[in-house]
Amino acid sequence: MSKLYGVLAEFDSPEALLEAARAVRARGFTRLEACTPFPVHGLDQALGLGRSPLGWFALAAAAAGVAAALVLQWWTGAVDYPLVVGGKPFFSIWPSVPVTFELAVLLASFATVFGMLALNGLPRLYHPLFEDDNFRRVTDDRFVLAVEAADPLFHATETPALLARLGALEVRLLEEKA
Amino acid sequence: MSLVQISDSPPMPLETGRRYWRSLEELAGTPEFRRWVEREFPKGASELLSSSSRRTLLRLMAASFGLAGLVACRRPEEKILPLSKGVEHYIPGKPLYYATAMNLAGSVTGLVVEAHDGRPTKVEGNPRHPESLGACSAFAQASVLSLYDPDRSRRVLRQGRSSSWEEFARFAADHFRAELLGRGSGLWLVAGSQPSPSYEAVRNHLLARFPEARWVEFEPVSREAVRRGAELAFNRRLETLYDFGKARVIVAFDADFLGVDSPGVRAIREFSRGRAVVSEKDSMSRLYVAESRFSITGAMADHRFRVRSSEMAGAVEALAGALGLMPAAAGNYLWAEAVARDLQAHRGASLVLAGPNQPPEVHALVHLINEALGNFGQTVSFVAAERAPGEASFEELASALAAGRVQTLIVLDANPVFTAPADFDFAANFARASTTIHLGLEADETGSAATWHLPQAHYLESWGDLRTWDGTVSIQQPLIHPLYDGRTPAELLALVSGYKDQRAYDIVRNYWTAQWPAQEAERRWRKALHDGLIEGTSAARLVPAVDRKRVLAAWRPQPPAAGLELVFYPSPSVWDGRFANNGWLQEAPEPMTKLTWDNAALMSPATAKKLGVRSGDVVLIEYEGRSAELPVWVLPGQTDDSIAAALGYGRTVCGRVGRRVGHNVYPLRTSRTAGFASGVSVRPAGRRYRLVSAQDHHAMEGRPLVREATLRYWREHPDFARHAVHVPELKSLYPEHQYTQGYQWGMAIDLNRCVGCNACILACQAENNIPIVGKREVARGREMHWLRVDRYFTGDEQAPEAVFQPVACMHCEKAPCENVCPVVATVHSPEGLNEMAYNRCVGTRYCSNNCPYKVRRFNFLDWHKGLEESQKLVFNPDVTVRMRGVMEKCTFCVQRIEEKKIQAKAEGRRQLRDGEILTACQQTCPAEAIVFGNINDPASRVSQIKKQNRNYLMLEELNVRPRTSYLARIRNPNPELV
Amino acid sequence: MASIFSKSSDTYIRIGVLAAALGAGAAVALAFYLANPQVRETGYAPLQPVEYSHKLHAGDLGMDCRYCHSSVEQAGYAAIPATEVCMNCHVRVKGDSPLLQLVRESYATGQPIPWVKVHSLPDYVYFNHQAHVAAGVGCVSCHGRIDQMIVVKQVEPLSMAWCLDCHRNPAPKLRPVEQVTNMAWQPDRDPVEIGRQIAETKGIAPPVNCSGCHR
Amino acid sequence: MADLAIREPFELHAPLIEGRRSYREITDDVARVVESRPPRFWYIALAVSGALTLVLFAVLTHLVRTGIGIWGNNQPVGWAWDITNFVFWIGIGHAGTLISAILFLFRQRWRTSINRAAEAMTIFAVMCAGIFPLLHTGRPWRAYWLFPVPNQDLVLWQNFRSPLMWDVFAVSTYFTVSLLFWYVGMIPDLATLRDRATTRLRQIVYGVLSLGWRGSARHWSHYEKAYLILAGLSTPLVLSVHSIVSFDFAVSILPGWHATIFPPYFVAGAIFSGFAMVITLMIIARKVYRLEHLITMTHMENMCKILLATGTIVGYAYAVEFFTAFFSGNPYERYVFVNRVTGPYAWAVWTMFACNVFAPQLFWFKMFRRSIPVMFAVAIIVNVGMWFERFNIIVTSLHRDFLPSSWGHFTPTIYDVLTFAGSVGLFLTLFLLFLRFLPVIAISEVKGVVPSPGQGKGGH
Repeated sequence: MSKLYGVLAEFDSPEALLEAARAVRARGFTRLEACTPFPVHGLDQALGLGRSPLGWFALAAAAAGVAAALVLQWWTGAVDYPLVVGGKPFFSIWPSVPVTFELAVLLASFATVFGMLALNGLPRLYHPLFEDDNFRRVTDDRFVLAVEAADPLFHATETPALLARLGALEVRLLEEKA
Repeated sequence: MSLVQISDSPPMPLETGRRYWRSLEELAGTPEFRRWVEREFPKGASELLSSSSRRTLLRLMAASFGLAGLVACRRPEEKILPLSKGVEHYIPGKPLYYATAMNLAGSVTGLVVEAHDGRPTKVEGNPRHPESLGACSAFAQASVLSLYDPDRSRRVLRQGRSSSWEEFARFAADHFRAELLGRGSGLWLVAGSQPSPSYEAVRNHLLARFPEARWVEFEPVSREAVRRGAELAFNRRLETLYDFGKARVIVAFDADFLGVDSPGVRAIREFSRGRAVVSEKDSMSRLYVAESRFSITGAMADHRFRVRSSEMAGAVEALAGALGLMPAAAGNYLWAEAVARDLQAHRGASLVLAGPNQPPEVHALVHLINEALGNFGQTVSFVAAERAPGEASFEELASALAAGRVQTLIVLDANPVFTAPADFDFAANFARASTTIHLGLEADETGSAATWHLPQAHYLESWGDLRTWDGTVSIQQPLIHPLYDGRTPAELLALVSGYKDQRAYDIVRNYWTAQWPAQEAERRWRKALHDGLIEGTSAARLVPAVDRKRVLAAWRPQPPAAGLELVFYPSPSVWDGRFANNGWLQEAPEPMTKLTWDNAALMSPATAKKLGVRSGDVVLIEYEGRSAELPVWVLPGQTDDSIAAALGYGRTVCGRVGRRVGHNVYPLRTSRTAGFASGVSVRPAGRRYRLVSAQDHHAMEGRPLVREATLRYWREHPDFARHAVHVPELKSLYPEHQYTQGYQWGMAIDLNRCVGCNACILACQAENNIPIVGKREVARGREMHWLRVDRYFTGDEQAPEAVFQPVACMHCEKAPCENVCPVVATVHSPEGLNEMAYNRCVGTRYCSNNCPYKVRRFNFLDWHKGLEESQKLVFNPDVTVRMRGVMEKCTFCVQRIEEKKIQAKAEGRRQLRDGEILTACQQTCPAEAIVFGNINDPASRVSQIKKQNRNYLMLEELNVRPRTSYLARIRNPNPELV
Repeated sequence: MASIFSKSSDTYIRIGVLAAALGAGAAVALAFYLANPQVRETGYAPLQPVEYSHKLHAGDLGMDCRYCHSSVEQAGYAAIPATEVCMNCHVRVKGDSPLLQLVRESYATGQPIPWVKVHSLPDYVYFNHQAHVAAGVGCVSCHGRIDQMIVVKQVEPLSMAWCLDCHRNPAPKLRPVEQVTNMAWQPDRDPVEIGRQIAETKGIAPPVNCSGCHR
Repeated sequence: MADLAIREPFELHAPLIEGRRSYREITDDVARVVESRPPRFWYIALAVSGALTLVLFAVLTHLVRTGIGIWGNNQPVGWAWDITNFVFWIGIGHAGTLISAILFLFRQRWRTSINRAAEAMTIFAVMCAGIFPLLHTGRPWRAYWLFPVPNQDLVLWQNFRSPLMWDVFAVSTYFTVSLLFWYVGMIPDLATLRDRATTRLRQIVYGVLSLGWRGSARHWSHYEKAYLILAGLSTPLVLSVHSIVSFDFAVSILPGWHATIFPPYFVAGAIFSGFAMVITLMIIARKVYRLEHLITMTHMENMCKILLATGTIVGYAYAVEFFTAFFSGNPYERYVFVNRVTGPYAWAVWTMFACNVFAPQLFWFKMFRRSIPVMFAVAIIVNVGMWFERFNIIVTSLHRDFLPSSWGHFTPTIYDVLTFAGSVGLFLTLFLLFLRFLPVIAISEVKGVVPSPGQGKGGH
């Protein structure tokens, strides 16, 4: 027993997809998914996506890195087992700079990458869209706009028709396995 | 009698190495186990297993923890084997010190030897002994290694087949019957020089029993020429003694009295005391040296005249002439007049001497000069030296052998087959004697050719007594039971002559107690053992008169010899060859050339140019139809047309260390040319040979490393040493670390006293378990000496001066090595030591790269691989044996510092006494050039010395604040000659 | 053809990742536990060739440690006694006990008794009994209640960290020298206070730098 | 901001991709490389480099069992080929991240065809570099002491004043970040390979690696942000890494090492050597896999320009080094530089000058910039020269420092040679495997720069 996931519209150029997306959005559809082989400028605005908060993630992580590095170098060198090395102070900021910087960059990078994956809900090996046989061309030369059945304005016959009107090469309903 | 007991009881290490895993009892130390160990620890467990005997398996465990994960049940089981019966005076783990004495070619040095759990590990000088005065030579320092040498002769050999002392005893009982030997004609004994009263008593007993037996004292390198010179001058046999301390002006003709002429150390100590200066107001002695070979004595000279040995007589004659002692023109020795005036100005406080390689006539003339200068009884004195009854010369022995008149030949502690003058063809004739008996430390060239070879006891295994040059007798007591069943020469003679006492202990004890009143005997004996010498044995000093006519009559003015001359000298490393199997000495750089593991034909740049050769070219040297090949080493300062070659190399029947090391020059040395041979022919052999010098570069490149000045200049510029380099005001980014609490260790090295004799290097090696690496690795620049003596040439290449500079870790207060170590394996102690924690080191070598003095040493390979058990016994248990892959360096002998601190605490003292701690190098330094102590105590000697105006820091401008400072060298040239 | 991965595959993957993470964490924890000297080193109690009971001698009979371990005050090692020392008493006491067979043989033949070492340190560590006894560190501090052990057992890790604890703060472990061998010392006053006074008077400042113990 | 990748570069004249290629064609061009059987060349190359890699492992085993002594290192030359190789490889490892990050920030769209391979190269080079700091230690089994892991019985920590500790952090961070950067960049292309996959195995492998990428607008939005941040982080990182490597020398007191110019000098050198290596590899790759229309002459020419620029900077750095040495008036410093050009290792120094300063000057001329053979030759020469640069800095400075008494000489052993050759083998092996199994060119990025079928110009 399978239920309807939504309707897929295929386009062959970023421009066509972009216009369709704008039009559909203008009609008030909200549960939309647009998939493209490469980033298409303006698509996120067209679909009304917010700006990515990743920058803040990275900043926080970098700060944590700085703190961790400084504490590590100060505590190990000046607190836990202070040893006289070359007559130098047990802790000083100057020699601590490189390690501090590196640790900041490291943690920031981790935050960025794993943050990105998390925000994108990846890894997610299964997705209803993958059920569609032609969908795999989306990583090649196809531009797909999907309207989910869960969208309040969705209509099993009119929505496909609408998309066809918007210049889709092909419009299909997609069943989702339960 | 504790000392006896100890010496007779075998060495008993506290804990021994039977080891196995608790979970695998039955595997106990089996080969399988060892193989498993090798597998388990890729770094090669061999190095782990090759640490000092008592501390082995824990390393293994450390490794297994590090590598194979941590499982408690793999805890190894170690055994502790306590003595079954206690031993008096012996506390396990506490070293014991015994006084004894060492004899090298008749030169006797009194020693104090440190023993750990029955193993002698370190030799020091005996301060009470007149020849030692607390110092000792490189040879003495290295002698402990020879003791444990696994290549030493281990058993009695008969015709090269294994035999036993019992068998020899049976043979001797039969062979030395009066019926057989009669009055002993045909019995010859040839022995290395061993001035020992009890031994002589046994010898005389034997000679009395066999009146016609002949006794030959043979040393390839001896002072015989000096004695013969005295004989010529005084009509009697005398030993000549010099006092270099009293002498204000010294003139040495081919006399390397600081070096190989006197294997002892008294000369250096006296001389350096005569040179000691504190302030520019002080005066110091002046040294003139006329020599062919550039010796360390020449390096210390204020004036060095390059004179060929074969023309030395002319130089002496010129001086005598200048002194008006004989009608002789100064000739081309323009300096003679000035030197004569200087000598005249110091009558009774001057000293003229000639080297033992000069003929008796020269020595006689020198005696005449000294007498004329009123030096007799002042700087020159004499003691009687009597011959053995029936003493014959080696030459007589040689001819008797050749004539087949020798039936039985006993060779005691000598190796004539290798060292005999070439013209005697000794090796060939040796076999003509029907029975040859050889007693020696190794089954050497002679031992392997003899009918009987008998293992000799090492001096550290022997009871005996030894007389030093001034007559003082020391008791020689063993520190360890003979490892290889060796016996002393006295014991052998006692055996073959049926002397009343057979054991060395009885021989020496009874000899002396017989001399003393019975009730005194015991006390005196104990005192002698304790002090290391017998009171009242020093001989009377004689001041005979020179028979002037005889001397001048004997004088033959030498015409300047044509062609090249070849000068023979004993190697400062292997002496006459007897130390060839001693790795420490082989690797010790020869002081002037810095060559290791080799001898060479030393020649001046000009001579090399003339011969068309350069260092490393092999030359064929021919003399009287005999020839030898030698690699060339160009040594600036050698006299032109004079080639010097060290004896003792090229041993063929020798242990693994010394076999075929270097080139044998004995084939060129005849009975008449023992000192030098003139008119040798030299031509390139067209081969090259790799000579390895521990120092590749010999100029200071204009860098103020060793700072020196003339006495006059110093007086005009008292602070010259400090101002030799401009040190700008040095600012630090950081607050200075304050080293003001408690002890602050520091060192000062007086370059004006150091003569570059290598004793410190060997002392350091023995104290700190420093491995040797062999010629190949030295060539790679991987020698491990913590302390090295840098030698630089200054002045022009033809007649350069040389300076020595001992360099060890400077313990910089701002140590650059510490900053760069990623794992804090080298850090600073509160007492200002630059510490090296081997067990923390991962071996990045960054510290060594960043050390401006390059004093750090890295274990590039496992230098202890394949050590035999006996060789491990020499290790100092107070110092970790370093494993492969870690850095090491001088620690200022921190083990000695800690020991003394613990001792002081135990005695309830809060403060150590100044001078209580001696570093190994300082303790043995014959020149007293090294002073160590607490620089935080303004009263300490080192602080006082560092206050002197000659005090300077090497590379001070780097602002690393070294704790070791140097005192600038002062030369005292004759104003007339500059 | 349909999706490469079934719907459930994501669940599997997430579970897998979670499990791996937990596993790794557990492994690290275990490693740390085993690496802990307290775990690794203590509790070693090998059987000795002679069934010698410290409890009997030091405990019940109240013999002083130094009667046998006589070198402890003069030397780095607290030497294992020579067989002679055992025989001093055992010629009279229990002269024929079968337990002492090996001891009597050793005394007769001079062959040492192969005691098994219990407290051992790496070869690059130079522990000195003399120094610690002179300072007033009780035997019990490192060896535990030997006087209650029939078979001697290692109770302290003898690790560098453990040594440093005391070297950094010696006072709690210091006692009057005459009390050093007293296993059950109970001072009337605060022991730390006593320790501090001893440290004062003797000027005890244990080294925490490398060459204090490594040479 | 999200469209940074597809903004027209100002100075770009020639089209980046030759011929009007459709998306499908681009996908095919790149995917073909991993989907079709590799050419014979690939097998031969892999055999050779694989053999060298085995040699490397053999030598390293021998090294760990026997000791550093098998190399020629000695006193005073405590570091020799080991650290030379380390700096050499780290240097090469700088081009990739530079291209990906810095050119990205500078809107250099031409980077798109080469960044993927360059990044791969970076990672492999850093892996080769990593071998040496680890195994040049005398006791590698103790090398974990270089990391601040809590230690229960030693209770000792690290010395963070030591440049070697900085190295540990810099290199490991650089490796990790480069790896992330590379992988993140590959996710969309892995998805492409997944969707084109014909066999189940490939589907699963690429499927897992691409983490279920669907190229949805949300994906792309976060993705581009992440990519931008990573680029922003990598830029200072890449500069810091070689600066820190240069601290190993600059922070010491050794004449010839103790120089403030080292950080910029090393970075320039790194970029220089890195680009030389990229050129070398690209020339081969584009030829073998017929990617000339994607990796065009324009790309090659641009890289030649960079080579020329950095080469000249390096030459300037050499000049400054000498000048400061003489201007300082420090006799030790002066001696080191006199010794460099006249001493026993003068030949190495002159080799370095010839290779690094003079050879690249050819690229002033367009004909050479556009001639593959010349380019290839110069690139190789520069690689050689840069190895010698490190050799000169390390060995000639060490072999004669303050005290003439301890001056020495370094002669490499066969094991020195084999270790280096082996590391080259490892590098090439990894690169060949990369060519075989991963998208050599950033497909999605390239698509972003070709004209869209929709209207005349691409992406817009």
